[in-house]
Amino acid sequence: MSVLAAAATAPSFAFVIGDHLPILQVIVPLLGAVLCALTRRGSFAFAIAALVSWSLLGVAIMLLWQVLGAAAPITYYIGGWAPPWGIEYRVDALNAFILVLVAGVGAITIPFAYRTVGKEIDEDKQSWFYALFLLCLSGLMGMAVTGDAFNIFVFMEVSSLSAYALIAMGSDRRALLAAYQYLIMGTIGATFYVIGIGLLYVVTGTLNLADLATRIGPAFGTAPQPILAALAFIVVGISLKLALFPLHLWLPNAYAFAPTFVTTFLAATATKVAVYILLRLYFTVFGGAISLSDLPIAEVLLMLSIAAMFIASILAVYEDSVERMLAYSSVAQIGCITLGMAIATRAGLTGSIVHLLNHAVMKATLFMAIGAVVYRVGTSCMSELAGIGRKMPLTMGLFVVAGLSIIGVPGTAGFISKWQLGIGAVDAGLWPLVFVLVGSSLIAVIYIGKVVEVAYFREPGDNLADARDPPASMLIPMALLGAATIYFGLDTTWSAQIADTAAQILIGGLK
Amino acid sequence: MAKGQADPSSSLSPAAAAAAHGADGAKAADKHAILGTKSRDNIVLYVLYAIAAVSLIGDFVIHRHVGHPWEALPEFYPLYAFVSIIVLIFSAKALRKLVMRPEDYYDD
Amino acid sequence: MTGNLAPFLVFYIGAALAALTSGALRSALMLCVPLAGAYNLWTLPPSTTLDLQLLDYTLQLVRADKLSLLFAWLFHLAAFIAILFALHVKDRTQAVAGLVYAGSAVGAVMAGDLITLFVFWEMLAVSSVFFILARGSAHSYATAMRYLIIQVASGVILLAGILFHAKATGSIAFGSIGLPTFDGSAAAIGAWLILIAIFIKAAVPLFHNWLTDAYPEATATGTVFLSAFTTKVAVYALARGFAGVDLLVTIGTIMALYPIFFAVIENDLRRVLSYSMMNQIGFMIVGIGIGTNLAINGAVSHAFNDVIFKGLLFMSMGAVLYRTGTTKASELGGLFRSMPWTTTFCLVGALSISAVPLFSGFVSKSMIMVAAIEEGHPLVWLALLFASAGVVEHAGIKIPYFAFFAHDSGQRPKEAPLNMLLAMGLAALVCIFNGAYPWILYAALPFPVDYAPFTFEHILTQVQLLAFAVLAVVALHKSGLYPDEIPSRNIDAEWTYRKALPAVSGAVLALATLTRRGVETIGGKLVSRIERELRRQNGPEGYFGRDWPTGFMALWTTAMLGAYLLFAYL
Amino acid sequence: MMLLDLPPELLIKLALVIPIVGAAAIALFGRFPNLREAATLTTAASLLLVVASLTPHVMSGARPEAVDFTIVRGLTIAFKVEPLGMLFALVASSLWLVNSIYSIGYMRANNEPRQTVFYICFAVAIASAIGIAFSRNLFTLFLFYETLTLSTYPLVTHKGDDNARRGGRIYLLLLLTTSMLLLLPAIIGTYAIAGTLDFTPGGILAGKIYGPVVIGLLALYVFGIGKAAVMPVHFWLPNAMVAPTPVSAFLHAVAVVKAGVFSILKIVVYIFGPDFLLGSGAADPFIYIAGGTVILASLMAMTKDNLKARLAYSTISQLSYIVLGALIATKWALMGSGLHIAMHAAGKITLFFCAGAIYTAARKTKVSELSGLGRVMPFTFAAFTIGALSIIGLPPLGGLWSKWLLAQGAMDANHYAIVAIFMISSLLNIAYLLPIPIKAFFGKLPDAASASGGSGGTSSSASLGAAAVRDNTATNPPAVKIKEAPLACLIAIGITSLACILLFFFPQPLYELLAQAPFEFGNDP
Repeated sequence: MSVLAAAATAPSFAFVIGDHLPILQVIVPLLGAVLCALTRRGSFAFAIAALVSWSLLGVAIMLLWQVLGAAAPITYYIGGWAPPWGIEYRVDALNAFILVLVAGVGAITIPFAYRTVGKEIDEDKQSWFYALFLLCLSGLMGMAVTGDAFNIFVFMEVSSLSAYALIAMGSDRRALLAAYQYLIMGTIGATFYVIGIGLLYVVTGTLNLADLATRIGPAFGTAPQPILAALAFIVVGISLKLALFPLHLWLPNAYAFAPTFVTTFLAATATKVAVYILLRLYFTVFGGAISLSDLPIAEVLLMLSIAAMFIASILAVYEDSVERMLAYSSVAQIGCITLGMAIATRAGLTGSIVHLLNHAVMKATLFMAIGAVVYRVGTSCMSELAGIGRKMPLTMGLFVVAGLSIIGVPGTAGFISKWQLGIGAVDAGLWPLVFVLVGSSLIAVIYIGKVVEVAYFREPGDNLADARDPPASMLIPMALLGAATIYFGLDTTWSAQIADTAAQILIGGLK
Repeated sequence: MAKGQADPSSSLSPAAAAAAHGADGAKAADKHAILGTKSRDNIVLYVLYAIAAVSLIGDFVIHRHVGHPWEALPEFYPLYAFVSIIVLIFSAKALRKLVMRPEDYYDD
Repeated sequence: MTGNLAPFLVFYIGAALAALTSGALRSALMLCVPLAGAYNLWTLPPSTTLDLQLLDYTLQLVRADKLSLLFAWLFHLAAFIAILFALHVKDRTQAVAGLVYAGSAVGAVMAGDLITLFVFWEMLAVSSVFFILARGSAHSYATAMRYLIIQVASGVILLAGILFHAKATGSIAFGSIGLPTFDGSAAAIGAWLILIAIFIKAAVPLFHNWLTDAYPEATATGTVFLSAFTTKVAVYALARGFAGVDLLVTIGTIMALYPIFFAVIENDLRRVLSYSMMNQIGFMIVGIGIGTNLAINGAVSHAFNDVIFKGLLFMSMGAVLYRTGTTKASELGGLFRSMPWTTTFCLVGALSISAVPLFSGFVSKSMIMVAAIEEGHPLVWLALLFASAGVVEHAGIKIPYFAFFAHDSGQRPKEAPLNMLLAMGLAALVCIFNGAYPWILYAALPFPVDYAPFTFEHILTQVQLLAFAVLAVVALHKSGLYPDEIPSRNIDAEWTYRKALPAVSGAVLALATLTRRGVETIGGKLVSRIERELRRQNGPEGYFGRDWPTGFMALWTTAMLGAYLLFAYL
Repeated sequence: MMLLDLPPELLIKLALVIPIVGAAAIALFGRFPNLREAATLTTAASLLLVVASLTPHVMSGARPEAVDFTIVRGLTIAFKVEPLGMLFALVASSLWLVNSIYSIGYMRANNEPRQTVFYICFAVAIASAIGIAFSRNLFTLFLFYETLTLSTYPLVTHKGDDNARRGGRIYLLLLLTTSMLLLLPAIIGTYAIAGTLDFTPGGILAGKIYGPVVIGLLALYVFGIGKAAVMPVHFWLPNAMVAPTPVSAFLHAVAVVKAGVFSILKIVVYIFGPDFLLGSGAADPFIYIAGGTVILASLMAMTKDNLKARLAYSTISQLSYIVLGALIATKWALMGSGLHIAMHAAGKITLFFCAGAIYTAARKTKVSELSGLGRVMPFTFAAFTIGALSIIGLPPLGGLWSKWLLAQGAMDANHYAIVAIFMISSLLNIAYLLPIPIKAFFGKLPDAASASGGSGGTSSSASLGAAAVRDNTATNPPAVKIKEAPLACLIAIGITSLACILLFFFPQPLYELLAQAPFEFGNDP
C-alpha cells in the first residue's frame, strides 16, 4: 500500500512501479495471505484482505490502462530472466481485462464477506479463511497474468487448492463431500492440463506461451499426433475447470454448500479465468500454429454449449434451492460463453469475452442477494421464501435486476452479451444459433420468474418474521454490482469495446 | 250480379262466424252487419254495383288509346281486374299451404 | 348559404334541444322543428351547395336541386305529421331519435357526395332502431338487433361500393352511376355494391325482411316515422344514381308483385301495410328503371304521395294499436263504431293508395303505368295492372275492412287522441289535395310535367279496374272462398337467417368446440407429458439433476478425452 | 391550451423524464393519498403539455431529435419525433391524464390495495410508451417495449390472488417469450442484413433481401410483437383482464396494445418500407392471418358473458385492423392504420371505463347481469353506447374514418376479401357490443334482491364461455342501492366519449399529422 501511495506522489518512482505492475498482481495477495495467516483475529484478517483486494483492483486498472495505451503486449520477466529460461508475464488487452474482472469482483465483494464470514465461519478459522481467499485470489490473478504454460498450472493449483479448502469451510456438512468431489475433479483437470503441456514441452522444448505459438507449427509438421493429443488433454482438462457441460457435475454442490462469500467469488471468477486459459491456449497458442479443424473441438464445443444452455437451464427450473438453481444457471451461461468460442469469429468472441464480464457481474449480484437471504433466513429453498420480496425489498429488488440481466432484457448487461453473440452467429452464417440463444434465455425467464413469484406473490410466512434487508456492508457491494449490470447494459466502453479489442487479438493470431 | 243481391251478412258467415266464435254470444246478431245495420251494408253494395255498371257502359262511350293489344278488348279493364283478384286470392291461399306456421314459430 | 343552416342541422339542433327539455315545452319545440326547417328550406337560395374539407375529400354537405328539394320538402312534411301524431308520447328517447332520424333523411337526400350520403345512411339506421326498441315487447329486442344489423350491412356495403366507385371514377360525387355489365372491374363492383346497398334499404324482395320484421314490431307512433324515411331515401338514391337502369324495371315489377300474395294472407295489419309498402316501392322502382322524364316524375311523385298515404294508413293502425293493443286482423273488427274519425281517415288513405281518382295515388301511379306502356314494357304494364288490383285488395279493402268493419270484435275503444286525429287529418288533407289538385306537386317534380291525369279515359279505366277488383273481392267473400284471417306466422325469406343460419352456425360451432376440446385434450396431454419427461430427466431426482459419485464424473471426463484422442490418432 | 415554447430537443427529454420524476414524487408522497394523486395528475398534465408542445414542430415538418447514445456498435439509444410517434405519444399522454382521473375514482371506491405501487408503475409504463413513440431506431423501441412489459406486469397482477398471478404469468411469459424468441432475432437479423437499425423513411431492407427471407423476417416481427395480439399470440390479453379496470384501460387503449400495433406500423413504414413490402407481396399470408383474427376474435367475443373478456376479444379484433392496415401498406391503409390507433383508443377506453364504472357502482361483471341497469346508470351506458358505436365505425363517431381509410387502402391493394372482412366485422361488432347497452336500457331490471345479493345462481348458469375472470360478484359487499360510479370516473368517461364524437367532426388535425408520414414513395402497387 505504501508503495502505491508513493506511486501517486512520486512520478519517477511510479514509473518504476509501473514497470512492475504484473508481478504485483500476484505478490500483493500472496503477501496478504501470509499476513492474514499470521493474525489471529478475524476482523483484522478481513481488514488485510479488504485492503489487498482494493489495492489489487487499483493495480489491475493501472495495468489495463497501460495495456490499452501500449501498442504491444506488456511483458515482464520474473527476476529479469528472459524466456525461454525465465518465466514471462505477458499482459495484453485480454488478460488485463480478466485481471480487472477478477480483481474488481474481489474488491467489490470483499465487504460482503465481513458479515457472512462472521456468521458462517468459526471465529478461530476466520483468519485462515481470509488467507485462503487471498491465496485463491493470487492464484487466479497469476493464471491470468502469466505467459508461461507451467506457471499457469502452478497458479491453477494454488487457486484450486485454496478453493477446495474454502468450500470445505461451508457450514453444511455436505460441503465436505462437495469439496472432496471438486478436489478430485479439479485434480483430474489439472493433471490433464499438465499432461498436455508436458507433451508440448517434449515436442517443442518450451513452456513459454509465445514461444509455444511459434514452435508448435514446425513441430506439427514432423509429429502431429502428440500436439493433437496435447490439445485434447488441455481442452478436456480446462473444460473440467470451467464446468463445461457435462463436466459440470462438481459445480452445483460446490456452489451450493460453500460459504456464501466463496460461492459469490468463485462463481464470478474461477470459471471465468478457466475460460480465459482456454481462449488463450486454443486461439493464440494452437490457433496460430495449426489448423483448428484438425480436431473437432469447435463442433463438440458448439454441441456441448447448446446442451448446456438448455439442459442446465431446465435443471435450474426444477431446483428448489435458489443457490443450486443459480449454479445450474452458471453452467448454462458458461455454455453461452463457449458458444461464442465455438463460433470463433471476432463478433462471436467479443460476445464471449463481454459475457465473461457481464455474467460475472450479474451472477455475483444474484449470489450475493441470495446470500443475504441465507444470512437472514438461513435457507435458500424457495419453499421457505414465500413473500421474501416484501421483507427484504432492496435485496430482492437487486435480485430481480440481475435476474432480468440473466434473461437478457435490453438495458441490462445480459442483453449486450446476447446481442454480441447473436450478431456473431449471424455473421458466421449460423443464424439458427440466434434462436438457441434466445430460447435458452427464455428458460431463464421461467426460473427467475419462479423466484419472483415466490418472493412477491405469496404471503410471508412466520419463518420470515425477522427477515429484513442486510446491513450496508452487504447491501453496498450488492447494489454496486446491481448497478453495474445496468451500467454495462447501457455503456459498453469498459466491456464490449475492450472485449472487441481482445477478440481481435485472439482472432488476429489465427492461422 | 244475381249473387250480389243476396244477404251480404249471410255470405260472409264463414269468416265472421269463425271470428265471432269466441265473442260474446248476446251481441252476435249485431255482428252480422258490417256497418252496424244490414241496410247500411246494402246501400254500400248497391252503390258499388251501380258504379261498376256505369263503368261498364262507359267503355263503349269513351274512346280509349290502346297501348297493348289486350287493351283493345272491350271491357278489358274490368275483366282483367276481376280475374286478377281471383288469381291473386287463389294463389295466396295456395301460398298459405307453403308458408303458414304457428304464430310462435320463431320463438324459441 | 347566407344565414341558412344546412337543412339537416335544424333537426339535429332540435334533437339536442329535445334531449334537454321535457313535457309540453319539448312537444312544442318538436313541432317547431320541421316548421323552422321548412322556413330554412324555403329561404334556401336555389342551387345552394355547402362544401366541407374532410380527410382528403371535399364533401358536399348540401346540394339543393329539384330532386333533392322535393324529397327534403316531403320529409319536412312527413316529420311534422309524424311528430304531431306522436305528440302525446312522453318518451325522450323516441323524441330525440325521431328528430335525428328525420334530419338524417333530409341530410341523405341533400347530400351531394357519396361519403356524406353514407354518413346519413348509417345515421338513419342508428337513429331509427330506437322506435323498435322503445316498444319494449318480448320480441322487440331481437327484432331491433336484426333490423340494425341489416341496416348497417346496407351501410357497409354502400361504403365498399363507394370505395370501388371512387377508385374507378376518381370522384365521390353522387350523380348518375349507372350499372355497367359485371366484369369484375372496380367500376362494375362499385356500382353493384351501391345498388345492393340501396336494394337493402329499399326492401327489394329477398332483401326486404327487415321491413316486414321490424315495422310491425315498432311502437304505435314509431312505425309512422319508420315508414316515412328509410325506404324513401333509398328510392331517392335510386332515382339519383340508377335512373334508366333496365334491371330496375324487372326488379321493380317483381317487387310490385311479390308482396301482394303475402299481404293477402297476413294477419298482422301493420305487416300487411309493410308488404303494401314494398309493393308501392316496386312501382317507383319500375318508374326509375324506365327512366324517362315521365317515369321519373311518376316515381318521385308517387314516392311523395306514398309517404303521406302510407303514413296515414300506418297512423290509423297506430291509433288502433294505441287504443286496442293489437293490429291483428283476427282480433279486430267493428271499430268504426267508436273510432269514426280514425275510420274515415283510414278510408281516405285506402282510397289514395288504391289510386281512386281525386285521391293522391291516382295522379302519380298512372304516370308510371303510362310510361311503362309507352316505353314498350307491355308485360311490365300488365304485371303492374295486376299489382294495382292487388293493392285494392289488401290496402284498399283489407286494412279498413278488418280493422274497422267486418265482424264486430266487441271492442269499443276510445277515439284516437286529438293529436293523432289532427295528424291523420292533415295527412288525409294532403292526400285529397294532391289528388284533386296535383299541379303544385307536379311543379315541384324534377322534370317539366307534360301529363294530364284527369282525362275521361284515365278516370274510366281506373274506375273499371277498381270497381271490378272490389266486386271480385265481394264475390269471393260471399261465396266463402275468401281466405279467413288466421292467427299465424307466414315465413318469408327471413327464414334463411332466423332458422337456417342459426341451425347451420350452431352445428359449425358445435363442431368447432368439439375440435377445440379434442386439440386441447391431446395438446394438454402432450404438454404435461413433455413436462413430466423433462422433470424426470432434469428434476432434482433426474438423470442430470441427481448427485453423481465422483467416479462417474471422472468417467465422463475420460470418455471425452478418449473421444478426442481417438480422433487425433485416427 | 398554452403550449411550451421550448426547444424541441428539450421537450423530448422532458417527455421522457417527467413521468420518471412523477414516479419518484408519487413514491415520495405514498403515505399521503391526496398529495400522491395530485402528483399523478400534475405529472400527467405536464406530460400532455410537453407532448402537445412538440406537435407544432412536427406539424411544421421538423423531425426533432434528442439523445444519441451509442451503447455498442449498432445499438444506439436515440430519439426522434416523426408523425406516427407524435400521434402515439399524443394518444398515450392524453389518455393517461384521463385514465389518472378515472383511476383515482376507481381505486378509492374499490379500496384497492397498494395504490402507490400502482401509480408508480403507471408512470414508468407511460415513460416507456413515450420512449417507444419517440424511438429513432429499432433498439430503442425494443428497449422501451420490454420496459413497458415489465412495468405493467405488477399492474396486471395487482390483485395478488391466484387468478391475478396466473393472468400475470401468462402476460409476462407470452410477451417476453414472443419478444425474446422472435422479435430479438428479427432485430439481430435486420441489423446483420441492413447494417443499421435506424428508422429510415422508405425502409432499410429494400433490395437486400428477397422472397422467403422477407416472409420469414416479417413473420418474426408480426408474431414477435406479441402486444399486437395477432392470433395465435393473442391469449395474453383476455388473461390480463384480471387486472383492475384502469389497468385494462391502460392495456387496451392507452399504451400497451397500442405500443404493439404502433411498433408493427413503424417497422413496416421505416424498416421494410411500404413500397418494398407492397412490391414483395410477402405480407399477404399475414394479411390473411390478421384478417382471420379480426373475424375469429369477434366471434369469440360473442360467446363471452364476462364484460371485460368480451371487450378483450373486441380489442384483439380491432388491433388486427391496425395490423392489417400496416401490412397492406398502401398509403390509405397506413393512414387508416395510424388513425385507428387514436380512434380505437378513444372508443375502447370509454368502454373499459364504463365496464369499471359498472363494477364499481353495481359489482356486475357479466353481460347477462346488466339488464335494466341503464336506467339507474344512464350516463355510463350512454357513454358505453357511444364507445361501442365508435368501435363499430358508425357515424357520428370517430371510428368511422379510420375504418373508411383502412377499407380504401385494402381496396387499393386489391385485397377485396379484406374489404369484405372489414364490413363483416362491423356487423359482428354490432352483434356483440350493442346488446350490452340495449339490454341495459330496454331490458328489465331484476328486483332489488337479485340485483345485489343473489348473483350466485345467475353467474353459474350464465357462463356461456369460459370467462377469463373469476366471478367477482361472489364476494360482493352487502346490498347497496345502485347509483352511478364516483364523479371522477364519470368525468373521465365523459371526456373520452366526447372525444369519440369530436374525432368524427374534427379528424383533420390527426389526419394532417399522419399525412406527413412517409407512407408513399410514388410506386403504385
